[in-house]
Amino acid sequence: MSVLVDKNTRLLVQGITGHEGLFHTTQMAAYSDIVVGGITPGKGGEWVLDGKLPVFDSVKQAKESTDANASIIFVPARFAPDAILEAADAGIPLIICITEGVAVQDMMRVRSYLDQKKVRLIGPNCPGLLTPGEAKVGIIPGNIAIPGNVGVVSRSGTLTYEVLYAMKNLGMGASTCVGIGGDPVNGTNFTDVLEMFENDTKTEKVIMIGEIGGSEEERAADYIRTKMTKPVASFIAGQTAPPGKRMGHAGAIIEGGAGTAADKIKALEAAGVKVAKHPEEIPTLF
Amino acid sequence: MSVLVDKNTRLLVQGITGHEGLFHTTQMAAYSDIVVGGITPGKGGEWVLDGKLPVFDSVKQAKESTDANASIIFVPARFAPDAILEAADAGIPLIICITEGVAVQDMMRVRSYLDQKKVRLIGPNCPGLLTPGEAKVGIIPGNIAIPGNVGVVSRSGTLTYEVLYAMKNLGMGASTCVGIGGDPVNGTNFTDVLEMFENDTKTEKVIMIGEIGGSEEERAADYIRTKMTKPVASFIAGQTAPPGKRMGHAGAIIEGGAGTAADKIKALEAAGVKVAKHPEEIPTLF
Amino acid sequence: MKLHEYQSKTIFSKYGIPIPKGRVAATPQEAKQIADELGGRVVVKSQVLVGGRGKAGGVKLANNSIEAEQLATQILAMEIKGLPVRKVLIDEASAIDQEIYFAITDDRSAKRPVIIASAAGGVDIEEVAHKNPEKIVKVHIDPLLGMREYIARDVALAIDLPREYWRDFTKLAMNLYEVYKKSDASLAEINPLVITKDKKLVALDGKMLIDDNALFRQPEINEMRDTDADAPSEIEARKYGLSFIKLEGNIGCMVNGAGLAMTSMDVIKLFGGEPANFLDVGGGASSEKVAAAMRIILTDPNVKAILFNIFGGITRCDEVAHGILKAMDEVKPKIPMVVRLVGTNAEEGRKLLESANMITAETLADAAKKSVEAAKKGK
Amino acid sequence: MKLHEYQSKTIFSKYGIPIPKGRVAATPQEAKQIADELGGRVVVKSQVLVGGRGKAGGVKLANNSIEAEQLATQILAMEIKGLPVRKVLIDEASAIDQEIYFAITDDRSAKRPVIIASAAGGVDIEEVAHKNPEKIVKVHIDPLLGMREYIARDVALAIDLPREYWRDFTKLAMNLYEVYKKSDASLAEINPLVITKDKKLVALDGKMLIDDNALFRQPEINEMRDTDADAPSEIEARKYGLSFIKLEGNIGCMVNGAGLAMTSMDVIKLFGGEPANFLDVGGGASSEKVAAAMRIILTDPNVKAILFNIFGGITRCDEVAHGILKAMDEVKPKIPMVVRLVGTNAEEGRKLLESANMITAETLADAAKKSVEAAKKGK
Repeated sequence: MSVLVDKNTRLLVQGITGHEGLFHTTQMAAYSDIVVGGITPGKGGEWVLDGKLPVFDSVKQAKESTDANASIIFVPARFAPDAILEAADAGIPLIICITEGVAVQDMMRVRSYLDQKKVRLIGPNCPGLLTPGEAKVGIIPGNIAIPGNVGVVSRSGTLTYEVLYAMKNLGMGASTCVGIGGDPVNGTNFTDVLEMFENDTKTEKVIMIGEIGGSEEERAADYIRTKMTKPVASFIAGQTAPPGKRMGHAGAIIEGGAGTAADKIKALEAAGVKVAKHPEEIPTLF
Repeated sequence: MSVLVDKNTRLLVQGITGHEGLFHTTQMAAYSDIVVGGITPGKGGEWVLDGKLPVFDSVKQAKESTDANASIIFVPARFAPDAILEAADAGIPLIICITEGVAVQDMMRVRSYLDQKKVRLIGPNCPGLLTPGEAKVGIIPGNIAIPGNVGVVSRSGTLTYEVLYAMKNLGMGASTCVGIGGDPVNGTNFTDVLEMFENDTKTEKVIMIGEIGGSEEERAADYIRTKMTKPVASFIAGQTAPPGKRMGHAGAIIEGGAGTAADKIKALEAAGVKVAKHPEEIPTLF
Repeated sequence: MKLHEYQSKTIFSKYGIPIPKGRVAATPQEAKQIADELGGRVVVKSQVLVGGRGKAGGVKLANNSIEAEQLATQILAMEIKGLPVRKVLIDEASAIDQEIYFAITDDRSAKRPVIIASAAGGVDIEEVAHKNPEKIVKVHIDPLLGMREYIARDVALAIDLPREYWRDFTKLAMNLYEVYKKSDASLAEINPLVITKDKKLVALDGKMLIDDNALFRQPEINEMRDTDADAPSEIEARKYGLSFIKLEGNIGCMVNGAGLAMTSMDVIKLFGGEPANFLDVGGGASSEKVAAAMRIILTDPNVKAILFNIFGGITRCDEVAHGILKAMDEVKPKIPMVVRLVGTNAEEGRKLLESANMITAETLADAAKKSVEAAKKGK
Repeated sequence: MKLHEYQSKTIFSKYGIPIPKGRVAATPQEAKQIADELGGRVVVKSQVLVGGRGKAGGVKLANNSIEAEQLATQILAMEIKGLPVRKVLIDEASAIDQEIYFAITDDRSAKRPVIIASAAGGVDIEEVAHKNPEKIVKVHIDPLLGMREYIARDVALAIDLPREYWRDFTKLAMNLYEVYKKSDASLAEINPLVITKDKKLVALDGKMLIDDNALFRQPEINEMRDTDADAPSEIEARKYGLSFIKLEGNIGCMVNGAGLAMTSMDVIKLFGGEPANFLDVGGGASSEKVAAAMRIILTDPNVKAILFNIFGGITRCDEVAHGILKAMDEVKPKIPMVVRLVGTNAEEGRKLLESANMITAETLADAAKKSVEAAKKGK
């Protein structure tokens, strides 16, 4: 077992004929045999990857033809909210939105709609999922991680790669790595994933990679303190970020002293979590 | 036990200071001691019924003060959708909307919102509920029914009174009478209530009063056939209504031959339901 | 409330849905002038609030403005299913490649809006729906989320719309949903939605029904009401907020509640009578309303007896009795009247009516029987 | 994106929210003229995109137009928190009975909009929030359902708003939600919302933040951008879609991903260095973007070394290497550069950079250490 994706995942790619979509479809398909098709409205009937993957006009049509159980989104930001809704309406139970730059109010509406359905959204603005050796669903480079028993969850993209890479260099493998994305309004938060890891037989330890802004890390600390039995190690990015400055799309705004790295680290340490000084140190903390 | 309302109901009245609201509050309070207060925005702090019932400005405030568990709505049609939403947002689990003439698209939006919450809406355009001897929640005259073991559910208002009155004249009592209302988009349908009666220990037999239009009676027949163990008797109004004519606010439109009285009677009889020729005959069918 | 084709299409156009060039005319001369403006080749379309105009000869093609004038003369003299034609729409003629059916309406069972579409649009759509239901596509819309482009694409796919029209179709579907929502329509229908030979999507015909309960916030649409199709008694009834439908029998009915009103008709028939009308005085009827209802019933010369069946709830029997007395005072009816009052304030009501010379009944069956007998005597 | 007070209030007014009469002026002469038009007694308000204007002396009351001119002269010469005042808003002075705080903003935790209100509005609202959090009312809004009148009434009740203002307040709350929604605001704030002595509700001040990700559908608001508050390098960065913030240190950073960029800064500090900037080249950065990023970093004369930390994912290391080479070709930098490429196409990237004279590193810690050393030597 692993979390969310494995070798039985049947993945659709929304925006499969686009520049990014096609590049990462190639990478995902090369990693393992989970991609079953893609969607680009107006290009239904075409094929990509040398005729190996069919393109459909709509998610509904693609789902009916391929019996897909997950969909990953690579469309431009202004089309991403509808892409998520389309996948949800087509009955896809797991949606991963890689796209960054989605408008916040759009995501609030999408989130309110998804909350009514049995749909799990990962992202947007996230690197996706990686269950090493089984399924690469997203843009995490496949060769930087090896199979193992450590669950990894992160708000960041490339910072996650650092940690996976450091783990691999120490011979430490991951059960599943989940990039939940850095946007303020997203589909899945730390606590959701910690709960999955707690219940996953293949996961024995957990690494959580947070950053300044918001209060998800504090809530996760609460969950770890009260519910988790497995050991957790962590790193919080932005420990030296000047207050009041906006550090990019991650929505990392320090508002009125809340959400600082110091606050988060304090909450995590109080929950028994070991917090690293730099990302390459994390795997050594268990 | 009975269904939905009993002597433990703590009822609010939305629109309590209006003409209809005040009249029926008086009637409900005279029947039993279940009304705990009412709401008219702008009149908070006043009292009605000779200082016995407090008036609040909002449902939230009223709920906090009275610990109410139900609310009945007597406000004009254009304000009724928001009155329902207000009660739902205030955490009232049972909302009864008496108001008739609510716009259909408003009700579709309200219904879509309520579907996300654990809220039971009865109506709109309904006579409400009566658990004889315990609780009168609505406009069904209290003196036309006696306590008993027959559950009554109906789309109609005054036609329901006919049946309760005929039952009483035969010495037959009701467990609870539920008027679900005649509007095309409402909160609770026949099947919902049949299920409650099936599970209610006090109810031994059921009377279902339908009318032409829509297909709720057909669905109810399906439920009765496959799930119900208790005997059901029925009457369908509009057996002689000319096709294609709109018979008032009940939304009783006959569309393309569907929803005729003949269709409904056929479906019910196929489910083992005895269907009466006129309403006063129903109680004699068990 | 029903809208005429020309009214519906004006609304469509306001929301960016392409319609043919055209204007409405009340006289053949106007029709000719409009046809001249449009270049001569036009369609002359009767504007009546019933279906089946085409099959009744109410829609004709004119090759030039002289022909348009002649056809307008002819059509403006017609009656279609009993309704006089007062106006004709003169539309530029279109060269048509395909006729599509496309509508948004309330799905009462699903409690949400539904798109209904078919590649086989046109006058025979009802037959298609009956014989080839698989050719009809239905897709629901979440009323809080509204119409989305992918829903329109799913519909386009399902009706095999050629890909070159997807973009226009998507836009049109979004716009038709706005029409439906902003106008509080219970139906916004385009039949046919045509693909023209010069490769355009055009709403050739349009039909809208508006939710009467939402007219309070639709002042512009309320202004469009055409009462030509209604019997005068129905117009009068609407003025007082009464639900009234004239029928062919001889027993006038006044009942509170639509279900009970239909039931009263059923029971009259069960005992061998024929109701002269459906009349629901509504909940909480005032004496003014009741008096108006009685006047309306009595304008029908066929009526030989009246059955009053009032089961008080939100309606109070004493109010109803006041109304009856008031109307009797005004109209001084000569026909027998059967009255049955039960429920809220029934006692007070009965007392008020003691002075009037009325037949009373205890049960509904009894009341129906007595009114059938009274009507037979009245003949 | 931040809007000025006068811009926010113009938008408020467009949506029916009452604001004081007033206009913006860029010169003392204009200020005088506007004050004359408004009858003399006005408030002169500096328009700068930072908080605390009032406490800095940037908001002053003038009793007549001569005073207004003098105050405008004085304020237009000011710098507030390092920002020059280029414009002043001249508003009719109001006689105030009560100051209320009223705002709608994104609640990131709840994933929905939230109303924030307090009877204790005005300049000290942050202190109120800190010391008397019970005086702050928060009510969430379902983004699909939108604002409802009863929500506004609940807020009015919670802040003890006198009943006579409920109707106006409800309307204002509905309108402010429209402002928030239609403008894609992340904040629409009225502080203070005043009750005037002549018993009116007026938005005396206004502040709006707009979601940068939604500017593509807000062309009018995009036009309002005032870049006065931004460093030229930040403006240049925005042009290329780069997230860039100038800091005080001497090690330039170019990283892909905001989290990794912050982390790189953290690690530089951990090893005793000081980052000169935050720079996220974003996902899938092109060589043009990378070249622009490098040019921007090099415009800062404090920069003594650059750390490139690229972990390829959606970004490809070879693209980045191309960008670096391109920029080096143009700018010919003299300072040491530490480069670390890992992930997608890292091998290709490293090969491309072999010709350039760069310090390479394997781990992030190693890269940070080397750049700290390089910067020390560079001094």
